[in-house]
Amino acid sequence: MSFLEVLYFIVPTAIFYAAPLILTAIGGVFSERSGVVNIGLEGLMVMGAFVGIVFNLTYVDTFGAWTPWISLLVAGLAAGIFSILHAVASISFRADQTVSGVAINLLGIAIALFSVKMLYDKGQTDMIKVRFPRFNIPFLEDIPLIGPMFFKDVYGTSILAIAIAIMAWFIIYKTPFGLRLRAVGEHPTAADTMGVNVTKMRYIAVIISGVLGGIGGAIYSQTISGDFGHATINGQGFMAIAAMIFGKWHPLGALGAAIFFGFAQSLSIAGSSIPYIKEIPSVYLHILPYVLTIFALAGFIGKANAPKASGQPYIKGKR
Amino acid sequence: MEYVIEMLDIRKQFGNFVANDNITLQLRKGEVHALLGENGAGKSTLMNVLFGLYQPEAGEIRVNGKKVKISDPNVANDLGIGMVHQHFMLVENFTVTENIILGSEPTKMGIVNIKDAAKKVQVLSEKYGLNVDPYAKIEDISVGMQQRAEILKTLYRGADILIFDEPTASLTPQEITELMQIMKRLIAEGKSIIIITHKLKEIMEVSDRVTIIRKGQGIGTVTTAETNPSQLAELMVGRQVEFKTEKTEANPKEVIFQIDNLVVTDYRNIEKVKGLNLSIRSGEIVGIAGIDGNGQSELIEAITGLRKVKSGTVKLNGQDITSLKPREITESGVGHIPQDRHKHGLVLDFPIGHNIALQTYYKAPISKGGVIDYSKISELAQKIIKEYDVRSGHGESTPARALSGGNQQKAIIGREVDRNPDLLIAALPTRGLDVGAIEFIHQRLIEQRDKGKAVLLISFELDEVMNVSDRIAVIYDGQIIDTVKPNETTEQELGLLMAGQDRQSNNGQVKEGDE
Amino acid sequence: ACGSKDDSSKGDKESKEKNFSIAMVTDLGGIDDKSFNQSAWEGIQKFGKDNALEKGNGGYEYLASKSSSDYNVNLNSLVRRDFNLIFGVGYLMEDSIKEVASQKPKTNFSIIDGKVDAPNVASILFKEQEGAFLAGVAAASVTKSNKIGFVGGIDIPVINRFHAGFVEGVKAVNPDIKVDAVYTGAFDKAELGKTTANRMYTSGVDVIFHAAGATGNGVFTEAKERKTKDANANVWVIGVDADQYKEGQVNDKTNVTLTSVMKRVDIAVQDVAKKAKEDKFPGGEILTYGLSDNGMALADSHGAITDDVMKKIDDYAKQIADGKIKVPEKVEK
Amino acid sequence: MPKKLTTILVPVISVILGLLVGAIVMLVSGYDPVEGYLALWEGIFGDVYTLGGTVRQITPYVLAGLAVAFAFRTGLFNIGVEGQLIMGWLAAAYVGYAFDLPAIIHLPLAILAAAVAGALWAFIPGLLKAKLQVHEVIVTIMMNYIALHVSNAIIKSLTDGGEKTPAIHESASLRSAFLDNLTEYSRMHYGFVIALIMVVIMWFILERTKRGFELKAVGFNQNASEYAGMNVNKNIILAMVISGAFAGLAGAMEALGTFGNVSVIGGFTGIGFDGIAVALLGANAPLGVLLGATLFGSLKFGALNMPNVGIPVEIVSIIIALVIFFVASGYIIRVFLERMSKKKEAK
Ligand SMILES: Nc1ncnc2c1ncn2[C@@H]1O[C@H](COP(=O)(O)OP(=O)(O)OP(=O)(O)O)[C@@H](O)[C@H]1O
Ligand SMILES: Nc1ncnc2c1ncn2[C@@H]1O[C@H](COP(=O)(O)OP(=O)(O)OP(=O)(O)O)[C@@H](O)[C@H]1O
Ligand SMILES: [Mg+2]
Ligand SMILES: [Mg+2]
Repeated sequence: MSFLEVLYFIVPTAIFYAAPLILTAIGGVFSERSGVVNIGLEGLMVMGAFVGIVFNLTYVDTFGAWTPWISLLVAGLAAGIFSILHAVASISFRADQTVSGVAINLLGIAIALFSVKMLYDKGQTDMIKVRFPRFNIPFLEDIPLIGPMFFKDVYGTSILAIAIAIMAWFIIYKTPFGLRLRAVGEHPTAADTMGVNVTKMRYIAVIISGVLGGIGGAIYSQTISGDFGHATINGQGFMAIAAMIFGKWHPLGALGAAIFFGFAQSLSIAGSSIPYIKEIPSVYLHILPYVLTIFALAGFIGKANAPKASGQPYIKGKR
Repeated sequence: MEYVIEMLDIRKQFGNFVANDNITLQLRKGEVHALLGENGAGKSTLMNVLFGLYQPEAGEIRVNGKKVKISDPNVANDLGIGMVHQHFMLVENFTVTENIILGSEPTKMGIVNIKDAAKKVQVLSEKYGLNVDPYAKIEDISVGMQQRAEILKTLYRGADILIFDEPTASLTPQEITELMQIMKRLIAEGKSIIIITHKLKEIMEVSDRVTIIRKGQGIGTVTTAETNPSQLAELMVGRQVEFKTEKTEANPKEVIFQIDNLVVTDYRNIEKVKGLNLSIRSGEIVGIAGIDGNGQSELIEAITGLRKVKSGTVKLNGQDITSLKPREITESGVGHIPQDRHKHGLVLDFPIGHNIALQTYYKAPISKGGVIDYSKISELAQKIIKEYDVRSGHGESTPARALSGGNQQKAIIGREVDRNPDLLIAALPTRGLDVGAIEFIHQRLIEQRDKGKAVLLISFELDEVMNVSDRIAVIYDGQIIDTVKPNETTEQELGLLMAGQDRQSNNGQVKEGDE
Repeated sequence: ACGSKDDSSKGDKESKEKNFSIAMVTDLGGIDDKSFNQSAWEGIQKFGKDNALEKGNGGYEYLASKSSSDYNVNLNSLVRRDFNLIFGVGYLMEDSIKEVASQKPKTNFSIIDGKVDAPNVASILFKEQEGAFLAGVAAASVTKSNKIGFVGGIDIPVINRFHAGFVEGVKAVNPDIKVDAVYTGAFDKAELGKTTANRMYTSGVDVIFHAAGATGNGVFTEAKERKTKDANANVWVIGVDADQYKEGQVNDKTNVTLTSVMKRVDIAVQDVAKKAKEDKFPGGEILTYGLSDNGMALADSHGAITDDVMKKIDDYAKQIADGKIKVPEKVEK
Repeated sequence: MPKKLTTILVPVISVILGLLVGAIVMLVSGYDPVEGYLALWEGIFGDVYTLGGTVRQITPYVLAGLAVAFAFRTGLFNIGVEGQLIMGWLAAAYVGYAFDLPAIIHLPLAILAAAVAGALWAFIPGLLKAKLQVHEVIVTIMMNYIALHVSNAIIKSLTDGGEKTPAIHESASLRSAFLDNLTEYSRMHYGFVIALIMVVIMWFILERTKRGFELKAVGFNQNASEYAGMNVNKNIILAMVISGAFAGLAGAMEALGTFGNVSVIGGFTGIGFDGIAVALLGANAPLGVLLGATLFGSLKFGALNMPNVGIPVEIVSIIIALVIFFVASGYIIRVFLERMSKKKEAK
């Protein structure tokens, strides 16, 4: 591939690859900004991926081309409800949030696989028939250089992911809700004395993370794997956590980090077609995305501080 | 008489422990009402009840004569009650304005209207003479400004009754003066104030009446004009308290600690200590007086090895200890009571016993061949707990976090003094402590001196410096600009020196070292 | 599956003389991996039906493994449940079969895709390269761009055989075509399959053969998306192991699956089971299934491959089956 | 209610609750819970064979759990146990087959190699954390993937393109004919002894040594530790390295015990991630980890027997997840217990 071709390949691929991570990582941002560590993102994604596929398979005749979109909604809803478990445990029952998150991960995959077994008597579902189409954006695609990079082969889901990232930024940094959310994660007692309902804020935040994680999972399963099985979501949730931390708990940071992962991933794949690079043993290309991430972190990102109160249950009157 | 707040027979229990035992407090409109009591007497608890953070087990609260139930801070806000907490309730990475509007944000089409809010904050702060920058981040501003932001939080919500819980504990004298003026202005504007403070001088200066509580029980209310500090102290502690720490004349011997031309930079690489010279003799207490931010923290950190020295030397007993590792420095005979006991002084999640062993755990007799003998730690801890009267729920195994500030401080002092250091550095050793505890700690410092040790005391409180030191070195802009004897100077003179003015009137500047 | 316990165990004893029971243990892919586990299970079910067996003890059964440490346990479970012949699917189970077989000499075992030298183990191998060769022929005949791709999972001998055969087949038709081959390093990362396919199609490749398990799902997704966007796009996928026609379904009319290289594990399983039942269990033997015994085959192309190309393929198939063409197992560097 | 009793009661009640919900799930989906739990019981305690298998399953969980717990105790979150385990596995297998030594040297050497490999793999995130304040969670996640690919590549280059290494020599094996005969070839091996020793060692390090004191102090409060003359950076790195060594040993269990070699693998073993659950079940205390691993491993192993009566294993996965969930929510159980005992007192 020529340099331009490489670019035209890498950029859209990076964005595409990033979409599920962006949404899930932003879910994580909401949860952790409110002070609830959410290591259960993987489980929430699993739930979303599973529900998305099942809904798509079941209702494809009813909703036709709209099925994948409606599946996203339903998956978000389901994972949102599922995340209430984490909320109840870690907010009301004062559970260790990491433990509760681990339980969510284990529970998500167990429930999903068990249900697949019950529903289809199989270990994995069939392939969905109606997927998200990809399209070119008229006129914009003709802009030299930029057109082929950003406006060709566009996925609605990528637009959605970026839109949600911007929306999340807006909500977290511009609205009263966001101000309270951040306050609750930094200094819940202060927020409490100012009349902010810490418990309510945290519940909402965890549920948002469930919804977004679910949508992220459903995007993954509907755009990438096309079916659901035990290996469909395989570490994506942990990558999302990495993106969240990499992005310093900022929605646009998470967006950037997820796209960076996508970039590194597609770079390693593009590498297999570039002369000379092609000759390097493939293991170096396989580990490239992960090594790049570590370098990026060590090189320019450096210290990232989690929201101060994250991980601690809020108990009134405790200091 | 018109009361804006009446707390009648309030009882608050934590489990079986009674923190407030039928306490009554009545606040008149337009008065400054002081609440006085030892550490742990139950003052904060009482105020937290008033602010709706705790629910009392018994008693009633009336606001403007009407009985109310303050179920949470929102209700308190609505009733016009605002509180400035002992530990600030500020989100560190928010701006002043964001902290102020939190919970009742003005919006424009769903967006927080920061500009309007900031303007309002500006107007308010001008009205009450509270100098704040609405757009400054809390973590970047001084403690004084943080406190003014706290006050603005209550005013912004239209509070008429303001509660100040130990507002002066961490302020510099200048800031305290400012705060007193602010409070007077607030009263003039028709507000009423309850203030908790351990400093009797402040009570005498600013309050109209004082309510005293002792070990959870109300002792009574007195009118400030009809009382005096020693009576207040006696009411509070239940015995006579000496204010002027009793001490004999110092008997300094040879110089054992010497700093020459020390230059230290802060974390932003800006020089904060600029060629400082200082020497201390054995058997004397040198107090460093100065306004916060003139290089005190950097100086101590440099001496104790927590911060790199750029140039210059530090010598103890003739041995060069410049830029050694912290442990090498403590080993060479330095003891250090750190300025921030929570950040540096203690591992709050460790039992207090472990904390007492924090400087000695690694060597015999506690540690042998890399293995710790925990019974030796217990022995040491029990000894110090007894000697220094460290009070805690379950003795040495109580988590340090659960001790009151005064007791935490006593444990730290015990730990440092017990190692018998040649130089003891005490940085703000009495911050937030009641008069009894202060007395105790001052005596310990003097005891060290009398044993022939050198003591370096850093304090923002002139009283303390004047009382305890044998010699006062004034620090200004990273240098010791003058050294005076406490009995040969006045607070006014010290104040001027601290502001950077040389003693022109005195002929022959007493420079460091030429005594 | 759970009738009253006493009955079935009694039934076991009675029917033991008549019934020849078989079972299998899956590898981590699970029972319906659209690959060799599924195919093996189909073979077992077929054998069961043909011999009037029922699922469960004394009939036919499978146990799925969740982790590689489960293999031995599952094999042992089946031995304890008195199955006569137990299959282990996948090279990863080689060691487990070897171990359990030596401990349980009375039970017969068979390993698929692996070699175990023991009197009570029949090893089943496939000449993947032969089937892949035909796929190569098909690909080279269908391509318009003369660019062809291969997406492999992990770089291991089985996948190498697919790769080598495919390259040879392509070369046989048009020696100028270079196969763009990539090992993604994973069998379960659909996103890698999709991105790799995207890169290949973007660079002009029009036929991709995948031998990458669930990673290959991504290859299908990419091809289908391209076809959805542009009905005239010339993109094809060649499936692996089972007939992956269904995976290539774009809509009622269009399908991107050109054909699939079928590894007929089902046939091999039935073959070995039959022999065992007739007391001719090929213990200690290595059975290699290829084109000649229908162990490898191309799936129906549903018209995607024209008749004359089909003829060409059949021709090659014959030559290979007859041993006239020897397909290498490794790609020469 | 005495505190000790509650600490024991909470996990017990959690297990009961988990099993209860599991029974409901089975009932609702048409399975017989009694049959299911009998199969589970049989699968764990049925006979010497299953007992041996249960112990074998527990062994790596103990070590992985210790690895996670040790890091937690020192203020670090090591999600990289999985990768460290893989490297340990590889190292032990390599030493196991590549050298020909008397058992007395060979076995310890192979075990040591695993510990060192795991420790080295953890050294990188530790170093980055100490020197550059890079968040250890991301680095360890990345190191997991790198371990997977690197291990596969090394196996291939060691075996000339093969998919697994040769079997280790007898002299490096943890297996023994004695245990094989005793437990009817359950593959139980002497690794459990190592695991038990490590439980003691972790306890000893944390609760008895000077180093443990420092590691904990640094984990709680770096500033105070520095003030007290501890080397914060060194302790962070050391904490990570020790944690990694435990993880490497978990890999040795697989290499020298269960499998006797190492194969090219397509995905993670899962043991490292399960180690997080085990550590948290055990409240990050050495003895707790042992109990947590026992519970976790027993359920996991026993579950394998359920398909033999036609019940899907996923049920047990659900139960395990629920048990962890209830243990996490121990606060509410404690509150409930206190109320109960108060009521009793009132009477
Ligand atoms: N949340 C709580 N739980 C249990 N006991 C508490 C709690 N808060 C306070 N106490 C107890 O109540 C007593 C009073 O505490 P309080 O904080 O009111 O003291 P204070 O008078 O404000 O002391 P200080 O002058 O040091 O601020 C303490 O001795 C403590 O034992
Ligand atoms: N949530 C709590 N639980 C238990 N005890 C508490 C709690 N909050 C406060 N206390 C107790 O209150 C007592 C005094 O607390 P207080 O806050 O008044 O201390 P303090 O002297 O003001 O400390 P500092 O000056 O460091 O803030 C301590 O004995 C402490 O154990
Ligand atoms: Mg107080
Ligand atoms: Mg106090």
